Amino acid sequence: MRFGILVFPGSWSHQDFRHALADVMGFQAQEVWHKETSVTGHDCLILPGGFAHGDYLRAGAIARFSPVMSEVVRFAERGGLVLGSCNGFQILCEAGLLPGALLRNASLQYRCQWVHLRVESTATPFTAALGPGQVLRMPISHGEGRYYADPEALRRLNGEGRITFRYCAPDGAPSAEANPNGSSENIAGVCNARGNVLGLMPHPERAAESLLGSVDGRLLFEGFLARASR
Amino acid sequence: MLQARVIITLKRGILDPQGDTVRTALQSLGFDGVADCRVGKVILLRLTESDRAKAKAQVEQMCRRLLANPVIEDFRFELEESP
Amino acid sequence: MLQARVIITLKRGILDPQGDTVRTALQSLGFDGVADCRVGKVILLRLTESDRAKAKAQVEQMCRRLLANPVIEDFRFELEESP
Amino acid sequence: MSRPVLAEPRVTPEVVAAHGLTEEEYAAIHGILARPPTYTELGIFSVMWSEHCSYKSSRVHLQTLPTEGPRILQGPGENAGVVDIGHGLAAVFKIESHNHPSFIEPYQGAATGVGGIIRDIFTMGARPICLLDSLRFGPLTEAKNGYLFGGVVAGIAGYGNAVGVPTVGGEVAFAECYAGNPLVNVLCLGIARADRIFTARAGGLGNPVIYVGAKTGRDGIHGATMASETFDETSEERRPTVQVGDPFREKLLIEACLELMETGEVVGIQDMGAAGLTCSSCEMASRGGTGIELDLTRVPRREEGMIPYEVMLSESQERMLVVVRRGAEEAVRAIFAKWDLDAVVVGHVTGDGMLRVLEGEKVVAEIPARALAEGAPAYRRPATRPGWLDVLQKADLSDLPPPADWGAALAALLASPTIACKRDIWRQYDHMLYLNTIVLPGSDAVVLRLKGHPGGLALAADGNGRYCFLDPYVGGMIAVAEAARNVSCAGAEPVALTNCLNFGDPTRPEIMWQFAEVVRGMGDACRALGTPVTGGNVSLYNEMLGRAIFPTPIVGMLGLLEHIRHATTQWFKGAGDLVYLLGETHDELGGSEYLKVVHGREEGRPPQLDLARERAVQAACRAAIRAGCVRSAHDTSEGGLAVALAESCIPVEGEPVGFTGTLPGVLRPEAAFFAESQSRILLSVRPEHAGALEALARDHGVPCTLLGTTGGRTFTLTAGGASLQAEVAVLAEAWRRGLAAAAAGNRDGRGA
Ligand SMILES: Nc1ncnc2c1ncn2[C@@H]1O[C@H](COP(=O)(O)OP(=O)(O)O)[C@@H](O)[C@H]1O
Ligand SMILES: [Mg+2]
Repeated sequence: MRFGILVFPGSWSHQDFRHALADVMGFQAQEVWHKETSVTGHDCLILPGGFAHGDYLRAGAIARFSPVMSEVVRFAERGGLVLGSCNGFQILCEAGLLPGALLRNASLQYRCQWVHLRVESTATPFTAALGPGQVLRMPISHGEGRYYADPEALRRLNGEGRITFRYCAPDGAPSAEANPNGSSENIAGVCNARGNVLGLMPHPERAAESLLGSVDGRLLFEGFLARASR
Repeated sequence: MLQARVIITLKRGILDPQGDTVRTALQSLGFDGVADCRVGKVILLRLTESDRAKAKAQVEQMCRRLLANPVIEDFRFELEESP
Repeated sequence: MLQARVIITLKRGILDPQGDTVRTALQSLGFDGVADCRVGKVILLRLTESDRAKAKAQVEQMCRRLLANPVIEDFRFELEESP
Repeated sequence: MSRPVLAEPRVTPEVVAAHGLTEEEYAAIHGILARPPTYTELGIFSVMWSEHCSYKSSRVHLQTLPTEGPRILQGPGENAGVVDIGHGLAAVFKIESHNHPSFIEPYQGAATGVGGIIRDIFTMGARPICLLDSLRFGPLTEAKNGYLFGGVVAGIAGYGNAVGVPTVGGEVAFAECYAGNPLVNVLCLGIARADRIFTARAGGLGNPVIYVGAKTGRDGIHGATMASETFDETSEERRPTVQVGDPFREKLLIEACLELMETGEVVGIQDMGAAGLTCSSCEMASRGGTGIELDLTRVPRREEGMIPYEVMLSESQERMLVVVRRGAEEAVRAIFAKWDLDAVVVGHVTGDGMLRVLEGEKVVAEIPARALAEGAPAYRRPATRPGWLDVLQKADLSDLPPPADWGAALAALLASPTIACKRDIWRQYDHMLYLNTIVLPGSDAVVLRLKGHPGGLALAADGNGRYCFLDPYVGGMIAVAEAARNVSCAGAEPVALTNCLNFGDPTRPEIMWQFAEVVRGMGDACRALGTPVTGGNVSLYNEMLGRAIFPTPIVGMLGLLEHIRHATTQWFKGAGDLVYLLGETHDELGGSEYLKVVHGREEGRPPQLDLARERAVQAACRAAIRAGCVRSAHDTSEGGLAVALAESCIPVEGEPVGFTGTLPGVLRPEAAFFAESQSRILLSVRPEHAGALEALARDHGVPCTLLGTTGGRTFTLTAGGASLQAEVAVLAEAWRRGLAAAAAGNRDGRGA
């Protein structure tokens, strides 16, 4: 399994993803500069966290026009695996690969903290090995993570099982207090219709070593990889 | 020189916590005559194009492609002689 | 109902990194007719006051006391009939 | 669009005075040049000889601080200090203040402070990996202070988060004296290869001097130097402006500079901080024993009609000056182009020792670089102990009315903003990026693991202004001792420190005395604890309407962990552990938080400090941690023993753990509970390790008292015939919500 980790000007989680994927989990992982025009040689593309182009105007708005992004779209259309975390999620929404948008946190403040996530759907390879209702613990770190989609889109997402994660209390209840940013329906992550593109605000790469407090982030990668290598 | 004044606001129905916060803050300063408050962005563009119709078409395109996100935002703009 | 449209922009001479970045982004999308770009805030206030002169005085005060930071920002506003 | 070139104003005695230069200083400048300076030259001298750049009032005192040690690779004098941390790695760190800009515009003032200190670190070839912030504000009950506090924290978050350097810790305190003059000190630490440190030295005749980063505008040109009568119709436009930070550009600058350093072509590099192009060019030349010639027409500009004076003095952010080997110009340009940054050759290195500034063909300034960088006068200003100190120190604290309920007094202390949990602050900061933070903010010191190193670093920032106000010598010692103690509690050995000295107007003898005493105290503590000073920053003139802030030294302590398994936090780990106190409690309530919060008094003598005891207590704590018998370690500081015990009971999140115990002895209860006696550390251990701990303490000659046991839902501490009792849940609520409660109802406007 070969990971390509996109690097935009202003990205900052790419090193962390590389560490988690390569040094901790033992996969191949390579950085892909945003001006590249090819993404061949990778099985899964990661769009990492950060402030691409300073997140000026809107988070992800400028990054989605980076030269590499048209290749990412093509890669996704062919069924390639794409995961966007944090800023990467914002970019995927701006690029239209995922529905909805991410607005400024309801608190109007940046939030860096641990959250609990309930696995809502196993319709994407990233969660296929997890149980529905399973609770994961991971950090978030963002100022614009309030997920919004219009009521019609939300209905569709719910109906098609495309809401992948919801913020929840440690016991799995998606309460208002457990919602760190005011997201609609506590949504923390969604996937596309085909299930090969996943976006989430939390940082799985920050939950890959017990030294850092959780290894739940590894489950997103190790699950489907185990299947893929069978 | 022409200047476009683009105003981008959150669509109606989307929670605008910033607007609410400003309204509350105004209230606590004694300004209680504010029934509603919304906060948006203004983008001022000085254009090299001097033909109004062409400038209008250009700015419209800029808004659609980059400046506003149709999922969450509305935009409108005016052209004026740049100061 | 009256609505005030307050426009707050960075003072001239103050660096506007956001405006510069948006201009560069527009350029790389092929919009090369933008000589300058500044990004500011717009605040829409629906007022219960119906007397224009009084409303104007109120909004002026709101801007000075809260909405704009005189150290780095300029403001101006217009009153219009609220939609 | 070319503007007529403006004639430079004549240099008159008024203009000299407006530049803050004395007659003697002007005469010295005249002597150095052997002619009167031009207006541009006057401007250049005025900034380089300003207090901020020249340390003219503080230098004679700073020279007394110890700066050497086996681990020190670079002491004061470069952009940041460098410490050898083993395994081929070096820690590069420094602290800096941005007090005055943050008062004028809290968000941007704090943001640009963060940007500036980060540049100091990557200039040395290190990748910045963390920030700590030390903040002081007036009481949150005042709207204006709430506005400043909110703006500063948002500014640090806004810049630090976007630039991708996690803010992993800090400290904040509130007191009236900071209302008109908040303090914003930010520390940055980076990691470099120990054999590849870069310095700010210009070498190699003819080597190009390259300007990289943002364009130059009229940002931050010193207000006082812009006497209005010397300007024309454009003067409105020339007004000194607040600097706005651009963290995105800074991020690109970090990456581009680190990439450039990999090429081996860099000879010297320095950021453009205070006094911008002036400071960076003359310091590089002076340190390199060379000269630099600049052509200002090549400097990228953001605004029109800037005169040489303005270009040289501008403090526009996110700019660097680099000297590279001749012939490497193209390679430099290519790297910066990749990151969408400008890199422009603006001059070259010369052999004549002069800073020569040209505007095209015309020479607008020509000054010996060394005279600018190192030739500023050094003053031993008069220092006098103020008479009012006796009155304060002699305050009678022997007969304090006891509170109705000791438990309620403890809850009030825990809820006071200076002591309350600071989660509301740090959760606005990304504090996990780079996957190093293994002890998150909230404990005595933050602990970072280092990839490629078996151990890690512990960092803490500390400084109690009230102690320094009541006894600057003791306060100076305590600032160092407490920062070191925090690091020791985390399981690390304190190895070096950086410091930021925030004081009032140094031309007032009592302020100068405070300064001299604090520095003397710090120096003694540094020597006793073996922690040399690797650098720092001095911020003077922190006054509002003639009222100075408390003398406030902030110490940023670096600790080294041999192995990350030694990383220790302050929280009790469960029920049934024994809690010990290392050190002794005395009847020392002077300058305490208890006296302030419960009795509204800020007087008395601060707690005394025995440096030998301090050293032994910290060594014993570290030895116990290394021996594997410590479950938690927490030092006692503001609020004394009761607060420290309660803090150990209450994690930032999750269920608190109760405690029941007794402090034996004859002290009156308020002293037993709340005295802030120094050199004390609380350790919790499993019962089976009690013997080992007691033996270890004996070996170190340190008093070690069993206080009690963890567990249950209540907090009970008895001493001096009184009993302090409370539900831990109630204490937890007070501590966790204290800051928010104090700031509530306080978000209206700028409070102006
Ligand atoms: N302004 C701040 N920014 C980030 N962390 C902070 C800030 N203020 C306090 N903290 C964190 O809160 C904890 C307690 O700080 P403090 O009360 O100063 O501890 P101590 O009394 O042991 O020195 C520390 O972990 C510190 O890093
Ligand atoms: Mg402590």
